[in-house]
Amino acid sequence: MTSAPHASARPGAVNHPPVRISIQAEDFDIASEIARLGEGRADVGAVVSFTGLCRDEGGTLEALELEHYPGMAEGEISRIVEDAVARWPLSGVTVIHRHGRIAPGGNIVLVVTASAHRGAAFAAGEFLMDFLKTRAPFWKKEHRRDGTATEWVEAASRDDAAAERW
Amino acid sequence: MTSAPHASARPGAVNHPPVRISIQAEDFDIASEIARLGEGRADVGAVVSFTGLCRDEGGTLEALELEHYPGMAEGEISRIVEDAVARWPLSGVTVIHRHGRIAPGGNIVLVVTASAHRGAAFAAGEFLMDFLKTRAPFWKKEHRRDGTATEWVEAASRDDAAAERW
Amino acid sequence: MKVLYFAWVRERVGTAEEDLDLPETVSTPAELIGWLKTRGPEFESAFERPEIIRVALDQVHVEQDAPLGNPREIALFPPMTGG
Amino acid sequence: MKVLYFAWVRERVGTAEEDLDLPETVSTPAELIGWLKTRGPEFESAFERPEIIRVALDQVHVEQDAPLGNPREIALFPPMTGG
Repeated sequence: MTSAPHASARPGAVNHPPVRISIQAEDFDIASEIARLGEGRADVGAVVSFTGLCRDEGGTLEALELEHYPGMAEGEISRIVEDAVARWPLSGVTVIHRHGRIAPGGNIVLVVTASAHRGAAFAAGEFLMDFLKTRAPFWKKEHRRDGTATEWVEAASRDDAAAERW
Repeated sequence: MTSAPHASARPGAVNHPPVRISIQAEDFDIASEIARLGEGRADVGAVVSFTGLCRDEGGTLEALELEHYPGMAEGEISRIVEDAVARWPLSGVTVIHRHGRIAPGGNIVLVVTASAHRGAAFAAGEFLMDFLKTRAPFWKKEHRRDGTATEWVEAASRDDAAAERW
Repeated sequence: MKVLYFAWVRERVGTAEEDLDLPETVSTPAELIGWLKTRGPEFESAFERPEIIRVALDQVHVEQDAPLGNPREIALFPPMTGG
Repeated sequence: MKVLYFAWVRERVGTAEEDLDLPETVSTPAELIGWLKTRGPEFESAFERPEIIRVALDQVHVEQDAPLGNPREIALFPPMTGG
């Protein structure tokens, strides 16, 4: 299941950077997502990408299963992106979050931020990730290789602390 | 001209992450550089990439010309990477810096950092960029579209300030 | 009112979604959780630590003591672990 | 000793590299810059603001008051603008 990507610019907003948000089961292509933000825009000086991957937890993990709240996931990520756009001079933002079953080494989430200046691109990327972790309605369940009972991942207090920095 | 890439792991160092440093005239492929750090390593949870692009400076720039100090460029970047490896638990670092003539919109520099944790990958990426700016022996010269005299880019005091944060 | 459950809250409750007529006395998410717990052992289990439950009204996060109002849907779920 | 110049220092000096016999009195990079300035107007121009010149001995950054020692090469250049 793929949500329709949001429109690439907010209608009526002057100088609002293009924003692309997608919640999808399929994998994403990091290169084309980075290229999209640079494309035809020679005023972009810095592009930062963050890719979150499924770790194998010391070889014990068979797969992660990501549940999400359709509709709210897109809405909440949009709100987080708008906060970032209000705080930093960005020339583009892309957020892609996968759901469903993901094997170790597979992509989970991609955040790409573009700006004329590197400080803004780095800060906005880290801000987006901190708030995706604590506010976007996704839940991870671990399937173990040894077939023991699956377990829901517990929220990390360090993630709350990371979000509280901003 | 392409410098030979450094060896991908430091001989004799236990648990030293793979490091790839390249000073080259040719363009680089961001996707394959990111994939290289994730490849066959399911313990990597976070990959951050920074791409520095040539801005067009409001349409006035014909091209940038990057001069560098061969030998020292590789050496100094290696030292900066070692500082980052000592400070953060990284599972891989790649730094590619181009020299020669680069048109607006073209890639100049790529830094990719991988870690089990996103905070380390973000911090190390920003640290590497801050020190590349102030310590790697590269100099940019601007060629203007209107054919007026070329000018060397002046070092920005905000870059020194950024490096002094660490 | 449409009530949605996610992740282990959904698993313990045994359903993803139900339509409920709430008693007049329920005016906040906290009160809703308290009332749900009286509906059987599966709800008792899902909400055994009510303070950690997150709430969204019409797909927007709210605190448990926010006025419930008259939303189209209310969702109850564990702390999020995406990203 | 091999002396290298880069960027606008190179352009003003008019050469990228030269082999020089330094006088005994030159024992730091700052003294080297001072001595180079006596070698003609192109050096006078390249080093008109000596305090901003960066120095590397055998490809490692050093301060201008560091001991010169006996390096294979010494490089003089403007503040860096890469990245």
